[in-house]
Amino acid sequence: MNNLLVLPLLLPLCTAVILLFLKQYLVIQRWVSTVSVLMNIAIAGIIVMQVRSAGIHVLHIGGWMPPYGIVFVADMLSALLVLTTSVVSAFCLFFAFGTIGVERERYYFYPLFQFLLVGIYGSFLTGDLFNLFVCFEVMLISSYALIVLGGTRRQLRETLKYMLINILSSSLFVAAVAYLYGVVGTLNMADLSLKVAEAGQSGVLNVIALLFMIVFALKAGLFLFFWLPGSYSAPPSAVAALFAALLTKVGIYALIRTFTLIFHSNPEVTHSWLMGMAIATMILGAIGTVAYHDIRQIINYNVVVSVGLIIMGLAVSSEEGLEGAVFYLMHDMLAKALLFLLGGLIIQVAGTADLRQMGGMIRRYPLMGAMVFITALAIAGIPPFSGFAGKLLLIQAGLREGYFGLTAVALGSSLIVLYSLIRIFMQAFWGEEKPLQEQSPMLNRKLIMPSVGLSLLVIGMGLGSEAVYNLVADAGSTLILPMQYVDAVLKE
Amino acid sequence: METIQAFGEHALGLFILIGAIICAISTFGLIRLPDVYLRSHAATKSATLGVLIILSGSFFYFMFYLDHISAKILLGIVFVFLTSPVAGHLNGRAAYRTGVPLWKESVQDELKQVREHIREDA
Amino acid sequence: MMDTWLILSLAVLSLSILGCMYRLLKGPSISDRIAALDTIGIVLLAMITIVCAWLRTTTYMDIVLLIGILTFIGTIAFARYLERGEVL
Amino acid sequence: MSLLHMAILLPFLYAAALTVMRKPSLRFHTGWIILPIPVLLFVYFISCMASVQAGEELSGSIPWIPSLNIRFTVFLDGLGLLFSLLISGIGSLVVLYSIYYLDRKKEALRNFYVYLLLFMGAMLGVVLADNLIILYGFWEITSISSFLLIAFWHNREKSRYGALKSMLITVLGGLAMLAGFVLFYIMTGTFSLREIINNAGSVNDHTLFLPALVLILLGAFTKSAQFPFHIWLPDAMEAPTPVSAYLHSATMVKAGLYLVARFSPVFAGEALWFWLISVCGIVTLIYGSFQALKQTDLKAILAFSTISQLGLIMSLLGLGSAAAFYTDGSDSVFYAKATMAAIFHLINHAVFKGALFMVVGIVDHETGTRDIRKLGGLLSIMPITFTIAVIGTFSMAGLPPFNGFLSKEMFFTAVLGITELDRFDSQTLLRLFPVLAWVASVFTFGYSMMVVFRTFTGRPQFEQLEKKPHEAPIGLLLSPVVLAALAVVFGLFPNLLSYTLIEPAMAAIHPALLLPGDRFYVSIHMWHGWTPELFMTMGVAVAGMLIYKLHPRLSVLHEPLFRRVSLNLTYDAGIKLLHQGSLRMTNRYMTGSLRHYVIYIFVFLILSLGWGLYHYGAISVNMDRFAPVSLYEIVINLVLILSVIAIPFVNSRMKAIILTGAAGYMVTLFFVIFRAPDLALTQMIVETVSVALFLLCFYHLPKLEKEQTKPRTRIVKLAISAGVGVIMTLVALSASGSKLFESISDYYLRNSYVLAGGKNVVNVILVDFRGFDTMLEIVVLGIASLGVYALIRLNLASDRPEAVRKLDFANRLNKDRLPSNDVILRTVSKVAIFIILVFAVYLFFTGHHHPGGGFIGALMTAAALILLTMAFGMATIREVIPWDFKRLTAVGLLIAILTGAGSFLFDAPFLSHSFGYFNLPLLGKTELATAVLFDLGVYLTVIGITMTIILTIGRDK
Amino acid sequence: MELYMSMSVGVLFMVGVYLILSKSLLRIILGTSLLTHGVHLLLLTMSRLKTGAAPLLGEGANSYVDPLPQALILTSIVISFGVTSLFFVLAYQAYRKLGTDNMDLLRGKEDE
Amino acid sequence: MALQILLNFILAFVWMFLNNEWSVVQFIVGFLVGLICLMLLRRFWTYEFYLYRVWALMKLFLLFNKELLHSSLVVLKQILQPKLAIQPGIFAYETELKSDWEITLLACLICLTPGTLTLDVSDDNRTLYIHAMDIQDADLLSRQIKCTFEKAIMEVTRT
Repeated sequence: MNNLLVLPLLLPLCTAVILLFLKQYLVIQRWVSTVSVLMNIAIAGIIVMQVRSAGIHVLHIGGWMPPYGIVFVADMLSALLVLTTSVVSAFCLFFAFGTIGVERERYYFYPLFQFLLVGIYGSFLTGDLFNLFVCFEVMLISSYALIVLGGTRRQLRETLKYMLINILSSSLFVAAVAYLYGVVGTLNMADLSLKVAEAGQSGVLNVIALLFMIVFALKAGLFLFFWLPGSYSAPPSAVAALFAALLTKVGIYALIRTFTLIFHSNPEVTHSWLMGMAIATMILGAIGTVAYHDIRQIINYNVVVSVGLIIMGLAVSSEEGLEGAVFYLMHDMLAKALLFLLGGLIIQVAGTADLRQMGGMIRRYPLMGAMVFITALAIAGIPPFSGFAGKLLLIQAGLREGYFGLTAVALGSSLIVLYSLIRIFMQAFWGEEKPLQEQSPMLNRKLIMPSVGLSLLVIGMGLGSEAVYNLVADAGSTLILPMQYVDAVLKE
Repeated sequence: METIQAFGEHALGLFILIGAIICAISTFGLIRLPDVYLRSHAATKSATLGVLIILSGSFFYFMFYLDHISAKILLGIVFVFLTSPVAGHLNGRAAYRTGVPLWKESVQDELKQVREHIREDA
Repeated sequence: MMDTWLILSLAVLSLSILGCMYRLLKGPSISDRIAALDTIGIVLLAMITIVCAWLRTTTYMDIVLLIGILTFIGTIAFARYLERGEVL
Repeated sequence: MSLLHMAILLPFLYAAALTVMRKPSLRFHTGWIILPIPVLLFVYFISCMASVQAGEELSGSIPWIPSLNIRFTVFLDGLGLLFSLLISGIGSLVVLYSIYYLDRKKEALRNFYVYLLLFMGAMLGVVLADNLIILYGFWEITSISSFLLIAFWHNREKSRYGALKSMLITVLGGLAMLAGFVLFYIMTGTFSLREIINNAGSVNDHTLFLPALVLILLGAFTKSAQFPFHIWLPDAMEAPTPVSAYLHSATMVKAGLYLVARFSPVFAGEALWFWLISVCGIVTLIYGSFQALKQTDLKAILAFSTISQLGLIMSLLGLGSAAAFYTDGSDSVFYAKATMAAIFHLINHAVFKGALFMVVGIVDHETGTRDIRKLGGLLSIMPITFTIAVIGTFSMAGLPPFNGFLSKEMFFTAVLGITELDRFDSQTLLRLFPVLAWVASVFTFGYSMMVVFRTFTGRPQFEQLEKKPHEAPIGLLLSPVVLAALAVVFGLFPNLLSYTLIEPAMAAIHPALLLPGDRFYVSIHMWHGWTPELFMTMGVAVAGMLIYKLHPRLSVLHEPLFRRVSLNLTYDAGIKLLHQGSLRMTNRYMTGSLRHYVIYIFVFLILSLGWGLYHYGAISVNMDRFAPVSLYEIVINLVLILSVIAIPFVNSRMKAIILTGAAGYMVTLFFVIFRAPDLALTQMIVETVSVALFLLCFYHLPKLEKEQTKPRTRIVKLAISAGVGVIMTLVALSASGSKLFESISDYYLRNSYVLAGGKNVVNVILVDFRGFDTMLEIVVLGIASLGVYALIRLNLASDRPEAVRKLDFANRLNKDRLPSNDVILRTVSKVAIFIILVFAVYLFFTGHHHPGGGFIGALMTAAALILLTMAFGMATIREVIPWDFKRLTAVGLLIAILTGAGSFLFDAPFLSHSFGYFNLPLLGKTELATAVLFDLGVYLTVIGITMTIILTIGRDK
Repeated sequence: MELYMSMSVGVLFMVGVYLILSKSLLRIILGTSLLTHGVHLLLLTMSRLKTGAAPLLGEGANSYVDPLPQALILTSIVISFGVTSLFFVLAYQAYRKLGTDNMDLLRGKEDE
Repeated sequence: MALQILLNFILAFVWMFLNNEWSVVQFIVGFLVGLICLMLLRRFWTYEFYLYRVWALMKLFLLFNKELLHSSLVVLKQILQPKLAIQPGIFAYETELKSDWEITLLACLICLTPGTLTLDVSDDNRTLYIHAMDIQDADLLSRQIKCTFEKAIMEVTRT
């Protein structure tokens, strides 16, 4: 019993509700939100430390023993993701202060923001399959509201698609839960793991596993990512950053969780399918990154590529691969948030998202240019930035297990990713100043500081890879041996 | 006593069945009658009658054979009484106002003139 | 014994729902459909009552009342919408 | 942290300091602050010379990611020292040169020096690193800093082009190299270079060995601009000349050579290694020298010259690796001389090419052009420059007494020697080496002459120049003078280098040839007697002069080698293809059309699940335990199916919505049949409220029009939807046919009254066993209501197109908006509302034991309020209930959360409920459960939400 | 019964998908609601049908049907109610602003 | 009238008070006692004893049931006849009823009786427009309604 586990979710929930009462008091809203996200970082930190020292933590919500009640479980993977989420969300929030605009603030931006976090934390922490669905829904519905908040035409149009696709995938999710419940009659993930293993994951269970794969692939943007580029380019950049950093990651987390804990005994599903999808995702994503001149599109497809890369680790599913996936996942949350914040800043100062109409911004915004450059390197996995260790682990795993084609695609996609991001840098920051840029406003500190903070984190995470890796290694060793998780949850 | 009980059951069953049949007939009316107003007669009222019979049959069945006085059925009856005419009325009016024509063999339409009159005033 | 009667009634009622369905699909006017839907609701109410009697339980009695209320509200909403193009 | 670490990190730290520092003043040149760094480093490395010569290895290690065997380990041996001296030495000269070359007022000097320092540090890192990953990291940083430096004048399109090209190619190589390194790690379990070298030979039979070899060579070749990866180097000449001199001739491009040399101990003896390197090198040599002849831009000539010289050194390294084929000492040493030549020429090339670049820089600086067609006759004006140029070019051409002569002789020796190699059957191929080498040398001679004589002699044509030429200032001349002097000194006294640098470097490349304590004997002489090499050189001079003289008339030299196909064109076309092809391809499937996306998803679903069903033989319909069917159920089924199937065919939205409503009713009926009273209640009420909402929103939606679709589309749609239906059915049947375990629900049935005090198990599950779901579920609703509110109220851009106004539904529909008398509705509603309200409260309270509960109760309450609104209008409800329903939502949520969090006080898990039986006045024995409080929260929230949504929409007119 | 229910579920899915593949937003919305119905019936079908009385302990029956799927369906109904209402309003607002309900015209390539 | 009912309730409570026993049985007994008292002193009130109204209501209810049954059968017969021998139409019906309650009641009763359907009410609440299934003689129908329902309603509502 450890009520600490529910706090990451409860705190934003309470905050959101309190913010509802403070509709007109924007300044107070900001302060309350700030305090809340900072507290959440602290809580997440404590959880990580506790998991590190005492292993997997379990909370039986309502005091009901699993598999009958809902449990919250924090193994290292969950704890790390919660920590990263709390950090990223804080920066996105700070960025939102400067960019989101009074109108959106007045129409419940901050409560919706906190609600989104509720869903995300819940998804990371829950140990119950149906509760995962519910948490997904909390997350999704807040994302719908956030994506459309403001109601511009582009937002409306893209939200329609985003929402419909997600409604579909939610329906399929419930259908998958239904099938699984029909066969094994339980919902607790640890219990499911036991029972699926006992049944030998044969016959219809594999089909159900495939259905789960489709559902989560849709959420994660793995292969079925069609909805992603459009919808992530609709909302304001603080929201887009939050989405890019967190939403697809929840899908990835769910894939990792399901396929390491529940359906891990049939490599035909876990390896072949996931690998094929990962390869396709990386290739299509990489192609997408160079196809457009719209900054938003470029960075959106970058999200897609990284999804493929992370799932590569899951597909290889050796301990090294999983470690790589987790490491890269954490890095990607930070780096994608940073990338989107910077993208937002560029668009804001350039007055356009079209790269062809930008140029010469390095003269006025050298710091921003440097950060874009560093981000590009970090995302491409150039040492000593944060992306490197994860990518190295993934490549090692791929090569060690003999998946040469997969690894080649991963490396190739890194190159293309680097190219696409450097292209942003070159076209926006180098060259002659375009008329649009000559009158662009100076950035105040409020806008630039969140990006600076995230950049420092990206560098710090790279330099401090050892410390991060130690935690990630814990996560990897738990993932590769699902019995640890099962024992921790089901022990009396 | 037993025979009375058995007879009672049969009677109630028959009663309910009659209700059901009335419902069915009125549905038949719903299919057969030529315009919306006439169908409305069948739908809103005959069906109501059938349902009332069924409900009261069930009520008595519960009362006599299961020793349960179901206030909810009573309440249900009251509510159906209360609401179904209103529903019929509003639906008919809506039909009329959206210009659903009367059956061609209708003989009289006093509302039409009035409404035209009002329209001219307005 | 009673059950025979009840199931017979259920069958008859389900047939009458089928009839309503015909009207529902055929129309021709929207009011026809609304009326049909209303009738379906009422028949449903009757059916559930019979199911209650058949299963010898009062569990579903709430539903009876609820359907009564809701078909009423639904029909009103439809009718008002039809008449004015708005509900509230 | 050793001094070596300091040496590597010093430039980085300095660069960081420079970035953070306030803008340096314009009064003196920033370069003066930078200059001490390379000088200091040079001095340090010189001081290390003695110990390296003595065979000691300086090393140090800092853990970076020790768990992954990544340590920042550095060591200094002969090879490393040689490169370090080059880097720091030439670095010093280049910085000095740049101080005079770059204008302190016009240029962004700070950026320049930051990049340069980055490069310097990274380059030192490359050559000193022991850990392969560290090496890789620095390797990439050199690529990146080179990118930044090439595009230093980023306003120029060509600079950016060249920068990007160089980065793409070198990073590509770097990634390949990384893969190779990782393969090594997999084979050996270590990233340490020295460990790998010490265990050389242990993994030669590993299947990954050759792939690793190829991948690492890919890295080396791209970096060293070997054919066909050389294309980036000529474009990189857009960089400021100091950069070209430093990066693109003296140091960075040599990193590939370093890598090859470094890995020689591991790979030498592998035939593939020998062939790849030597052939690639010799091809590059001849190709580069030939291309150089065709250039008219001085810098381009030097660029191709660099390519060819790099090829020369590369091939020498390859030839040197032949030594490993022999175990016999004398044979080995014979071939190892090629390695010696490679090292020597590497130094020489750095010296003379550095000087030549600086000369070209001076010419460019003073005349404003580098085009040899415009230049000529500068001899009289720039005598010192001319002298340097002569020394440089003659050295390059291989004329005595300059250092280039010596290394060229050694090169000839090596290529002649290789013909005697008898390990392969391809003697003819080996015989080609001397021929190619000679031809390439002729070309080299030719362009060397062009560089110096076209520029400095001949008819002056100053009128074509942008500026009036002068002799360069002394500062600009200082560095090239030093280099030219070195060229002479090394030519005359080559043995200055033999023991200090070449021999330790050879020891590093060929450790296997040495016994412990042994050393190579390196002696270089100008005069060997009348050897074949000397005759070859003479031949070169004669033929070269001929080419130089005939140059203007040889048309083959003025036209592109191949008009249609060239590597550059391939690159450009590749990039173009990348962009256009990707755009076309991406646009092809990313149509933005929702329908397409949905089709993708479902096709994937059908294929994967269908495959799964087929492949795993999962279709097993086992109907033994299925529930019995009775007739009326089939009829209901039929009704459901009918109403559902009819929906696509209708052409009015009312029909469609009514049919959907009917389907909903049927679902409700199923819930009743399957003993789920709560579900039936909820479904019914949700259905109704949804319909109401639908109607509210219909206000604006246009009429349903018949879908104008082609028959083919329709068939596709039909096929996909049928596929989904069939698959879902099959999976459902298989799943319900193969129940493997008993469900956990028995527990709930047994315990819900005992442990949770409720008789309605479903409700108890909802508010207690799985209360958390419920809490989040009302959160979902709350968010939805906020979303609806914001969506309707917040319109940042009020852009409502004209078209909609015309379509305004109400006007179309209701032609006569006559007042209507709602007396009947109102009067009945007065009663009905209260009945409904009481019923709602009843449902709420009874929920724990009977069907009902907070959610249903709340929706009923909302239904009553909706009825009120419909009958009496919006104004009435605002008067009657003057609350803000959003607040009500918040209050409800707060109650639910606090109920859950209340368990914190008792140190119980979140959402723990308790219940007890109390004797209350009037009510008697009553059960009080916190779950009811929780349910109250649900109740309030749901009322708030429903009313918020409905009123928000309703008011939006 | 499971057989027939599964078939009904299949039909619900089929028509739902068919509608979602339409151009008109309205049909799409209807399609999603059918899909939701299908999912709920599926969930119900997946527990054994008609194995006992409704899970109300006050009734004193010998056996009860599986209550857990019912609870899940309830949650799911409520959630999809929330989502659907937001979707309705979104559609409504989108139509007002974008002037069309034809999803084929809302691809979003031409402007911005 | 409302005062009478309220008083009756109060009396029932007083009865329970006196007996100091709070149960349904006592309440009913008290209510009856109060009712009897009220009935005995009914002339004391300026207006009628409310039980008469209740009685009138009952009569209305019975009348209605009779009409419902009767006309339902008529409609059913019409439906089941092989050939539709009806002449439907809309006629205006002037009512003397005034208050909302009365009119609503009347309209509902008309609606509930098969064969007739209140289509609309004029704004001044005076005229009901009724759709009838068989309208051979509109006046006859009007008179029927007037004699049956309207009279019965008046008996309930008017003193």
